[in-house]
Amino acid sequence: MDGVHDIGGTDGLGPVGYRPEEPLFDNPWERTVFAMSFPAMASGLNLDAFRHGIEKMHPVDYLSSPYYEHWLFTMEKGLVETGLLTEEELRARTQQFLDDPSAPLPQRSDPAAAEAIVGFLRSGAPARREIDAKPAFAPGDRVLVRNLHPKGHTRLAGYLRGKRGVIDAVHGAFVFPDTHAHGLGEQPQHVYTVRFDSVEVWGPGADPRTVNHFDMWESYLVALDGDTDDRAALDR
Amino acid sequence: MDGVHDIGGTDGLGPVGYRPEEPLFDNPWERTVFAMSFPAMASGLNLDAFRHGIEKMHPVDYLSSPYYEHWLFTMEKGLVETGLLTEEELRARTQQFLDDPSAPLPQRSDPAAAEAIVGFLRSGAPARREIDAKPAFAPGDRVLVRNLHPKGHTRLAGYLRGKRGVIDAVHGAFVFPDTHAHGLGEQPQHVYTVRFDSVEVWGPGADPRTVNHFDMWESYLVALDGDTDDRAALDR
Amino acid sequence: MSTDHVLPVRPDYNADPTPDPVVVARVKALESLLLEKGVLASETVDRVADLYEKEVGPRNGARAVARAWTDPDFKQRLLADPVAACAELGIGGMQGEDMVVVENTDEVHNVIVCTLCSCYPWPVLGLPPNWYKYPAYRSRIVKDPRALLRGEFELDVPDEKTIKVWDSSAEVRYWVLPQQPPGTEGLSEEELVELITRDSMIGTGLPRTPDSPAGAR
Amino acid sequence: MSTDHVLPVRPDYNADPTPDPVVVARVKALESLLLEKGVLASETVDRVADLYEKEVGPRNGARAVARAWTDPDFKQRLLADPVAACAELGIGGMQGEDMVVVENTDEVHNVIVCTLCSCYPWPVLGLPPNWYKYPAYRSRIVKDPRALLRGEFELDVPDEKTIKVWDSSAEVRYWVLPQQPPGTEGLSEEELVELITRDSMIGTGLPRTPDSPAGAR
Repeated sequence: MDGVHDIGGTDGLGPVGYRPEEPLFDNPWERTVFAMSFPAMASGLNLDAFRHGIEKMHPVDYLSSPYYEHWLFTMEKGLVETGLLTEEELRARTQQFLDDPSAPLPQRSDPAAAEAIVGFLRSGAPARREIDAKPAFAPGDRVLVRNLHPKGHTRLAGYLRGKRGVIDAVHGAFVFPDTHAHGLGEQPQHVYTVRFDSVEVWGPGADPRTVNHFDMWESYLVALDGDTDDRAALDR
Repeated sequence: MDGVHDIGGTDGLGPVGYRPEEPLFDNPWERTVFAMSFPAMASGLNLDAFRHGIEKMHPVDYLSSPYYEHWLFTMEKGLVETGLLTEEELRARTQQFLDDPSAPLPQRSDPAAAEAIVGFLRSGAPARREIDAKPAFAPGDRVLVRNLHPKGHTRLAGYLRGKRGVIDAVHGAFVFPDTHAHGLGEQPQHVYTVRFDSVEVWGPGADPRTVNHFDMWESYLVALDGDTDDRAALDR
Repeated sequence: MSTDHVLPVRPDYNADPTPDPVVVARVKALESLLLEKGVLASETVDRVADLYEKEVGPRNGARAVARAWTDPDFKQRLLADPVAACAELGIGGMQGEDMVVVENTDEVHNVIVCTLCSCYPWPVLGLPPNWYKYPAYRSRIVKDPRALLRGEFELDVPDEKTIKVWDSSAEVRYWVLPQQPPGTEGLSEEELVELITRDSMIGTGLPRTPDSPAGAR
Repeated sequence: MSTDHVLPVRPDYNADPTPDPVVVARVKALESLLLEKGVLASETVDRVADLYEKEVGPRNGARAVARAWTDPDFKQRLLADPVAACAELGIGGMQGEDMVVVENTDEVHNVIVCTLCSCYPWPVLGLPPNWYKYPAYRSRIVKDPRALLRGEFELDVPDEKTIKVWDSSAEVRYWVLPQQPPGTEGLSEEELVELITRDSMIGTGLPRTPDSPAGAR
């Protein structure tokens, strides 16, 4: 989807707000949301669906709420979609804690389960897959990014659609988020780093000594053979 | 600037909120803001600068505030820039009306001035200009929209940059907003309606029986001669 | 797929409009300063607002459409030079200095938008409704107009019919000449005016028929 | 031209963080339901948070960089296969399953971002700072990195130097091998670790020198 989360190149968002020192979590609730996300995902909400859930926040909420509220939002919606929770349960329970903020949490001690999550974080969860297909592109190949506007999840940023680049690196195959986020399978594809001239991306006023790099799944790209090139017209 | 005001094609903004019956102004303050804008502009804030001022709202404010708050914002900022007001005056006066919401407004009766504004609204303020240059394009010409990302005001929407279209109509020359908004003169250019195939604009999933039309100043466009066309690769 | 939960209307102008006191104070501050500096006269707000509240509105466009339906020569003039044709009816002014009228046919449905701000042909349609000015309509009508018209405007444009979207990005103002509803051929110009809705000239609706409910779009 | 008035930081995480009571209640509701349904254990929140609060952070990346500065063979391995090289130091895990280390040189300055969300190499840098995750940095660093680094990070990358921006859009995590500051050649690996800041591995800063103030980025 062409959401505001796809923010690369948007002007007018104000200062970055660099803070020289900051705690890892500004509030205890953020710490809880971060940590809960791993068991929540292990219960059946995959990372791509988790990311897509955040993209479905209203743009005003997306741009104005604290970061971990995004994670809370996608867990609430996602775990209702997986069937683990119901909206009604969440609503009723939230009201209960609003009415009595100091109500105790249920106790469910299971140190081994906690340790298993930590082990999972230490070892990681690779999205790399072995596939039979050979990569379609090699370093140095010229490519054009397809003008795709899927209604669902995609990792193809708007600022690069329709732009010409060069294959910078070939990474092997990875789970394809555009299907995986929607329960349509992993359908792994080769992933490439593509490099882009800044003027190609941002037009004639761009700083010529900057280079944009972006990782692309194979189906985001088409080959450019170099013979025909009407977009050279753009450079005139 | 590539602001969120340039909203064509953005997903996730929710329902349109159609209201079968609505008053022209939901609140008296909106009525005042609307009406004040004409004398405010007549005092030296041109329409293009007025529009650009709205684009400089923070995206969260732009997307969440009532429409006429946009007009209020751009008048406050713009009339400080033209030198008519100072920020300090506005701040102090606002505080005064916050402290005493029923404080009376100054009286300055001038029925002729009010009538002059109404006359101005009845007759209009054309942005059309006569220029010597002949139009570079004629109906049926194929054109490519330049990939321009000016830092300031522009009327070239993001969803059409880099896209191929066909000249649909030639309108004559009009004041160029990209310069006029910034006090760089009217610099009038020919304006064209360009039509775009929806698949060219929105990619392979688009409704093939829709056509996008958009009015373009001449410097937004380059000619396509039809011989070389590497973007045909996009259609494969 | 991407909207399977219900998003709120933003800004929610359907809700009880309780003015923000800070905004109200800012407006009074600006108004009082403009009065003091001689830019604004005390009569201006009411005179200007009256113009659009009482005089300039979609009835102007409806008059032009009804005339076009009943007078083929006027229709030709309206399509060829809308500014001059409207002037014949005493219609014109700010935000209508340059206009183009796009005609609905059996093959083509037209709809207008301003994705960059809120451009609209004031002299013929008055001031735009809120939904026309807010982000949701502007974002969606240029990308998937058929689905939006079906989903939110109860307007079914058949798949075979081409939808032309006119994004008013320069100073040309577009509006739609709708098709005359079948069965209304015998009506007078005055009767036809009553059938021509604002939405039918935006392209988000069709004219009423004599047996439509009064509130129909 | 387009930012000549001061915009607020949004979200304003610099302001006194007073938690929204509704959000706090929503978190407790979710936590309590996950506990009841056997998805969450009471110990999990503290154990998981502890891992990133006490163990996994930018000191890991600093250890790898200091090793690379002092051991040319390790540097080659780090650039050729960062996952394996980091494993030598006991560093690895979630969000670092596939990594690429990009080396700063006299000709090239590298900087990382995730425009679509907040991807970041957790095993070497820990969890990302707020500014890295919020829209302003993500929107600007891909478009005009030199001006942003100068304007908001006090980092002047000379005009002649190429800036390479790495937008982590897939599951490959990028991080920067900064250049060793001149005059630090005689320092030990342990002393060098103290100079290597988080920002120098993001590309929004440079390593400290022995005489930088302690709080330098």
